[in-house]
Amino acid sequence: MIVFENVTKRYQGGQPAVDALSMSIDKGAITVFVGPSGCGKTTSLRMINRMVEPSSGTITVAGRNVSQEPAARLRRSMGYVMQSSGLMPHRSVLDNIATVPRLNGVPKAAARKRAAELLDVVGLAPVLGKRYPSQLSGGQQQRVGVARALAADPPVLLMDEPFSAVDPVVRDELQQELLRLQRELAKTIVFVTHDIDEATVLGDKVAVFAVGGKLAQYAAPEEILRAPANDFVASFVGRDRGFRHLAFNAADAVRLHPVKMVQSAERTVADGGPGEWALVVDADGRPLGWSSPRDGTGLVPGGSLFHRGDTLRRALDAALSSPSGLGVAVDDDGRVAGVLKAAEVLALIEETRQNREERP
Amino acid sequence: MIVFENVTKRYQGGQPAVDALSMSIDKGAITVFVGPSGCGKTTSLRMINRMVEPSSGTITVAGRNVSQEPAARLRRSMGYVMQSSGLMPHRSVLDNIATVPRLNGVPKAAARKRAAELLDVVGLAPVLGKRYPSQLSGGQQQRVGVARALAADPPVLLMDEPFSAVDPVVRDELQQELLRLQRELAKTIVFVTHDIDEATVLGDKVAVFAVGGKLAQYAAPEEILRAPANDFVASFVGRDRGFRHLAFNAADAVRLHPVKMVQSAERTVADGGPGEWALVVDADGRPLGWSSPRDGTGLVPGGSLFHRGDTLRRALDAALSSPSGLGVAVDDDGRVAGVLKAAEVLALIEETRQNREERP
Amino acid sequence: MSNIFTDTFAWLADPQQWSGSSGIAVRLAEHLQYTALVMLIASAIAVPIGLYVGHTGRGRVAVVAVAGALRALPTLGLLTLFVLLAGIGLMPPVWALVILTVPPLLAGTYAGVSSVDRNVVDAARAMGMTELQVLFRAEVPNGLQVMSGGFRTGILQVIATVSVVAYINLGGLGRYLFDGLVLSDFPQMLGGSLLIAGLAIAVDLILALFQRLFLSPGASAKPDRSQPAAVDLTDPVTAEAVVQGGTS
Amino acid sequence: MGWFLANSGHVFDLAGQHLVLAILPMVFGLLISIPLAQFARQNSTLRSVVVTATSLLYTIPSLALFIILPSILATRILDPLNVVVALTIYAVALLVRAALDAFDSVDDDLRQAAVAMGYKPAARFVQIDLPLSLPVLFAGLRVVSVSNISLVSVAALLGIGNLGMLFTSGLQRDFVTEVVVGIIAILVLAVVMDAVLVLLERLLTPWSRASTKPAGGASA
Amino acid sequence: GGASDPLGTAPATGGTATGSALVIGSADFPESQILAEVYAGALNSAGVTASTKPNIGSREVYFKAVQDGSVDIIPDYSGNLLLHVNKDAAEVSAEDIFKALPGKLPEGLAVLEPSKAENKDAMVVTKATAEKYQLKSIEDLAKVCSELVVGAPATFAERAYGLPGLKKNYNCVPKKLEPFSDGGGPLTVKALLTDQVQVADIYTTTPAIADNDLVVLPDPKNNFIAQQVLPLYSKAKMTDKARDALNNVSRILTTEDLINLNRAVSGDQKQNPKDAAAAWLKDKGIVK
Ligand SMILES: Nc1ncnc2c1ncn2[C@@H]1O[C@H](COP(=O)(O)OP(=O)(O)OP(=O)(O)O)[C@@H](O)[C@H]1O
Ligand SMILES: Nc1ncnc2c1ncn2[C@@H]1O[C@H](COP(=O)(O)OP(=O)(O)OP(=O)(O)O)[C@@H](O)[C@H]1O
Ligand SMILES: C[N+](C)(C)CC(=O)O
Ligand SMILES: [Mg+2]
Ligand SMILES: [Mg+2]
Repeated sequence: MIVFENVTKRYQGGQPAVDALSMSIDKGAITVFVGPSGCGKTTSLRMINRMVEPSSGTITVAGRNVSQEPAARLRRSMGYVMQSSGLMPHRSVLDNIATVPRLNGVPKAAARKRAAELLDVVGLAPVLGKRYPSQLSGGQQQRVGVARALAADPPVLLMDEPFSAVDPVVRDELQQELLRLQRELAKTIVFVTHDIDEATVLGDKVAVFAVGGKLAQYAAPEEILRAPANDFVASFVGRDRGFRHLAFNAADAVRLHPVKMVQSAERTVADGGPGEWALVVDADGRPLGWSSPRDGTGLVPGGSLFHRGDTLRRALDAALSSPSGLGVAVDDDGRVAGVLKAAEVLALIEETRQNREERP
Repeated sequence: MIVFENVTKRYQGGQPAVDALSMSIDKGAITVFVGPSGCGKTTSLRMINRMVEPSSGTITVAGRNVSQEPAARLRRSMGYVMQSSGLMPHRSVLDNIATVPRLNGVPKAAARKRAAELLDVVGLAPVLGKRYPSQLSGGQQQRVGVARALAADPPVLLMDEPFSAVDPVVRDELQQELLRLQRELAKTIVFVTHDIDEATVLGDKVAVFAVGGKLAQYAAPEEILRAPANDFVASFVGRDRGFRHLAFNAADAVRLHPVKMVQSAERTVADGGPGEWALVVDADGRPLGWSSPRDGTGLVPGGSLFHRGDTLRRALDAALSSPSGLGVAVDDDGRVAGVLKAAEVLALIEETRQNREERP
Repeated sequence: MSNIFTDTFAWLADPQQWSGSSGIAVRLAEHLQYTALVMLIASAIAVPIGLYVGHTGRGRVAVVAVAGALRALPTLGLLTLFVLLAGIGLMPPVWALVILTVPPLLAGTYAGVSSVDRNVVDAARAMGMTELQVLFRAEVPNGLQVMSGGFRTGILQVIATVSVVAYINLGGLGRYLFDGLVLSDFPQMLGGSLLIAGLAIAVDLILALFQRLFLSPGASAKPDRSQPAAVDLTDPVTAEAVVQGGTS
Repeated sequence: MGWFLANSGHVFDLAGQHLVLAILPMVFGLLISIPLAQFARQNSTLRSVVVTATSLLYTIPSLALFIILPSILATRILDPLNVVVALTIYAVALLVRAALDAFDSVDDDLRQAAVAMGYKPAARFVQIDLPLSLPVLFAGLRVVSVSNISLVSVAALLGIGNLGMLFTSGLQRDFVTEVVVGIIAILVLAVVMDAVLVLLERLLTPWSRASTKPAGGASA
Repeated sequence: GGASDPLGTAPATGGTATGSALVIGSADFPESQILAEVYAGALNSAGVTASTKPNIGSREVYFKAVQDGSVDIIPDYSGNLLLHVNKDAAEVSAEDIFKALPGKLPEGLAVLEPSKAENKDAMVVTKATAEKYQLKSIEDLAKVCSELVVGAPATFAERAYGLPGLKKNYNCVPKKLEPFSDGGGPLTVKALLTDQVQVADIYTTTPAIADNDLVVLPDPKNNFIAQQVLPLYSKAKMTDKARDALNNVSRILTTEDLINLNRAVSGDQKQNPKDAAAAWLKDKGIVK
């Protein structure tokens, strides 16, 4: 839907910030630009809405050359979210969200109404609408930024490191929220980040840029982790890519075994007799920890939990982090569904690999 | 060496920022304070050199109550490094490093000479000594900050998120550099971070703080990953702790298998005949990629490499990330030493776990 | 009307105007003397207070209020008041000018010290500097840029306002304005004005030069400011805006 | 006090004239400085030229300006317009700098965000840059207000009606009370003007009073 | 000139000759202000609307103000007025001066009848100085002139009766001229009393002369020519009614009146000029 054709950008008299970029960005998908600092991600993104004009080459959006469109109108047809939320401090949250509709001539009342709906869409309480941006937390501000970008219902969303200034926990939340939104809205999203984790979590496709504005690899994240096109990509993708790649494989096929369970209230010194680990659960069957085979009283903290529907990555981590070597799987209510064994997860991984090998 | 006894700090009329903290920090080791924002890490650190005075309780360093020492002298006996390097913008790099010796009355020439040595110790080129801090990159500034803290050769080093403002690649470098330095200098280092990864990489011991200034767990990083004391610690430590924990087990015992190798120059279409993966290497025996069992020409990118002396974490990742399922192990010169198999690594992991179980 | 300007230049070029007990040279010297005296006294008052308040943060509100009130006092009124109370002489006008000059010096000193990155101050303290060392080795050298801005504003105001002081019976270049005024001698007034403006510019250029020579290039490196003015004459607002902005 | 009560009409009269002479230049100064500053922002050369030139204006002694202006403006010597123009020049000298600082104080990210949302330059200036620069602009305006109110009194030396006349007359009559009343009246005017400006700023920038602390996470 | 007044703080000065209000200006010293108030009070009482515009400045300034229509009438002093319009005037006596004036005044300006009241510049010394140097008249100054500092308005340096006149008539070149901007007011007196200046140019109607026992040095060579108070006006707006009212004032006003008025305004009473003028007008029956 968005096509770069041999696009080069050279800021006054320097090396190219973007060098002969040709790529085609899919409609209705999230495409992530990732790469080290200064590699031209922002420049590439901003050429799409003409915040930066290319030195040469053309960019088309839905078949129309952007350089032919009036800049202001073009921009209003694309949502834009950036790192610092860029909210107008002098306008209430609702008015911030209503900005582009207002610029498009939508009456104030209608624009506000739409803004209130969007507040809900991005998961913010209606009361926040009357606040000023400075009265929101960083994460809330970013949500407002997203809502504002969505306000005019643009087909394209440009996002420049929108979540990089918030803390890791909130970042996770925002990423999940974005994925949820995208399932509903199916926008064409171009997302810039320098965090390869974020890129692989969010991207339907990932474009890895190398310094000097060159496109080093452009592929599905799974492929980038599994088969980095060259050393640069491999080193950028980092050391844990074996684990991370597992995140692209569902663990539905993993076998769950029954496990000896004791209710916390019913425990006695004798419980979990010698030689066997027992899972200590609460009255609702939620895991609390392990009872060691040699000590019936102490509660050994459990490992990470595997939720139904999680990936192989989670499955393996659950097994590896468990003191008993048995990963605890829970259902949607957090109740123990069984345990999984590392060796079986590994077998599944190997199977997946061989399947891939067969149809390369 | 540094002992907190029932230390509480309450800023004017608020909740305690640090609540009844009692802990003992080992001499010659790196102790990391980690925890979410606002949990009192900085406050605890700054009470050690009296930048903050406790509301109650005592802190002793090498047996002496800090509140009995003149603040300025106490501070000169401890190096201090913080997030923003805090370098004096109006002084050259050398003069910055020489600050504390100069305060201690060391003649200018001698202090400069020492500063120049330290520049080398922290891995900076001598020419940088004449620059002003604003002329250095963020990472270089942090190195200067460390050099400055080391200048008077203090037994104690206090570091408050010293690497959190630099980008991930530089941060890695700085962490390795710090570990290298510490091997040589064996200072008593108290290091604050909110990044659990950094904490586990650097800390001989890690203190996890919970909001409200409470010490949630204080243990070796390996133990914190394996057995978080409670849900707060477990959730703070994050999901990947199964993998991360593997980083604390050496993989020396892992078995290396021979592998079919072809020199890149000698490859023919027939190579790596059907059904077998072959490792493509260069003239020196360094791995280049894999040759697939069904296609003798293409070069399939390899996975991450396992270096001799690496941990189980690296070993498993090497196996999991390899397209052939065989992790490539290399020696110190980067030459192929053999391949390792995921199942065997897993067996080793299980063995380690059981050993731990036997001597809890 | 057009010949006002040629007359002015004739007046300025006339060597006779330059010599003698009421010549330009003497007037210039007087003007500088008053300025120096005023700056000396005002600095002696404002700088210590500014340093104290900037360093400790104590009394900030009081200082802002007092500086604001002093600024609102009309120099002409003070001048008349002091002369009526104390009689003619050197000091009454000088005190009026001191009151005019204290606010920018105070604001500049205070703003200079408090403009220094708190992290730098914190680091200085953490390295074991005593409070005085923190002030004079970290805060003052790095705040000097802003402080000298206040100083330059002050000195410009004094140079320009010494002329008003001639209203009583002091000398200085202001005499040309008053003598010219009562006589409707426009070339003399214009010439006097040009001399005063020229003096102000010259003094400011010299101060700018000093600033460049004696300020650490590290401390003055302001990578974010697009570009400083070629002749950074005066910065009356910024320093004060820092102070005033804090109150509202 | 007695003298003030007996002559309060006269004093209020002068105060009124004083206020007009002080306020008009501020208004004109703003009207000139804002476009000038915006113009000067185009590039750094232009900026330093404008800043330097306006700073030079500030070095002209006020008295000299009051006197010289009639021959330049072709006004009569007693015309208050001379004072208004002179003080406008000083106001511009201070306000151009303040306006530049004010525009600089607007976060560039915000400008970028506005451009990205499709604002055209004029709309952006009026709806984004201008309101957001108000706090710094007002700081400058408050300095100008105090400085102008004090400077107006110099115009009394030329017989232009304002509170400064209490100084000249007090001097000639050896009358301290009159001078003190003049000083206090000017002080009061300055304080009142400052209060008005602070109030105006509050009215115009309601957001800046909003607490910056996120009050309780209300996110779903 | 000619720019219209955009502020409305100055009284209207529109060109119509009839019925419009008159503006009485004054110089920058109290006596002139009192006289302006006296004129205005008398005019208003006679049914001519008049307002005042005090404190315009020195003659150079207010003369222009009358010329350019900023004010319509201003109280002036005959001798100095003549010297202002004719630098080389040789007239000395009151009559000669008044006769010479109309011919020298520029187009559009005129003067009315002078009053008996006179206020001239005078060389004043303290009693102590007079005794020390045995000063009886200005002639005696000549011998010691070069040791003495003269306090006077800055204009004294240029005026015909000032330094040039002292030199020409008495061969006196003082050591220094100390300029004062209060028109022979309190500062000048203070300077004289504290010996910062030894001779001062003080107006003869200044009450401080008597109050401080100062000595006015006689002027045998008539360096200080006659200075009768008289209205200078712009013909454009003068009416018969106004002329009569002003002439009536001039007929009544004496030098003694001036001294008393000055004392009321600048002495301990600190009456404002308008009140002092009103009291006098009432006293003389000009205003009922
Ligand atoms: N306005 C500009 N003028 C000149 N050079 C610029 C400008 N903007 C960016 N550059 C340069 O172009 C290159 C690419 O910059 P860009 O901002 O696109 O990188 P990025 O990948 O977004 O980096 P980051 O991760 O740090 O945001 C850099 O070398 C940068 O210095
Ligand atoms: N000078 C101070 N005055 C008042 N409260 C303070 C002060 N410094 C810190 N606090 C409060 O004390 C608590 C602990 O702060 P501290 O800076 O020690 O946390 P931290 O763990 O270092 O957080 P971060 O990771 O954000 O640096 C916080 O609630 C903070 O708001
Ligand atoms: C020129 N200033 C306005 C600074 C001062 C003055 O002449 O009164
Ligand atoms: Mg970028
Ligand atoms: Mg902290």
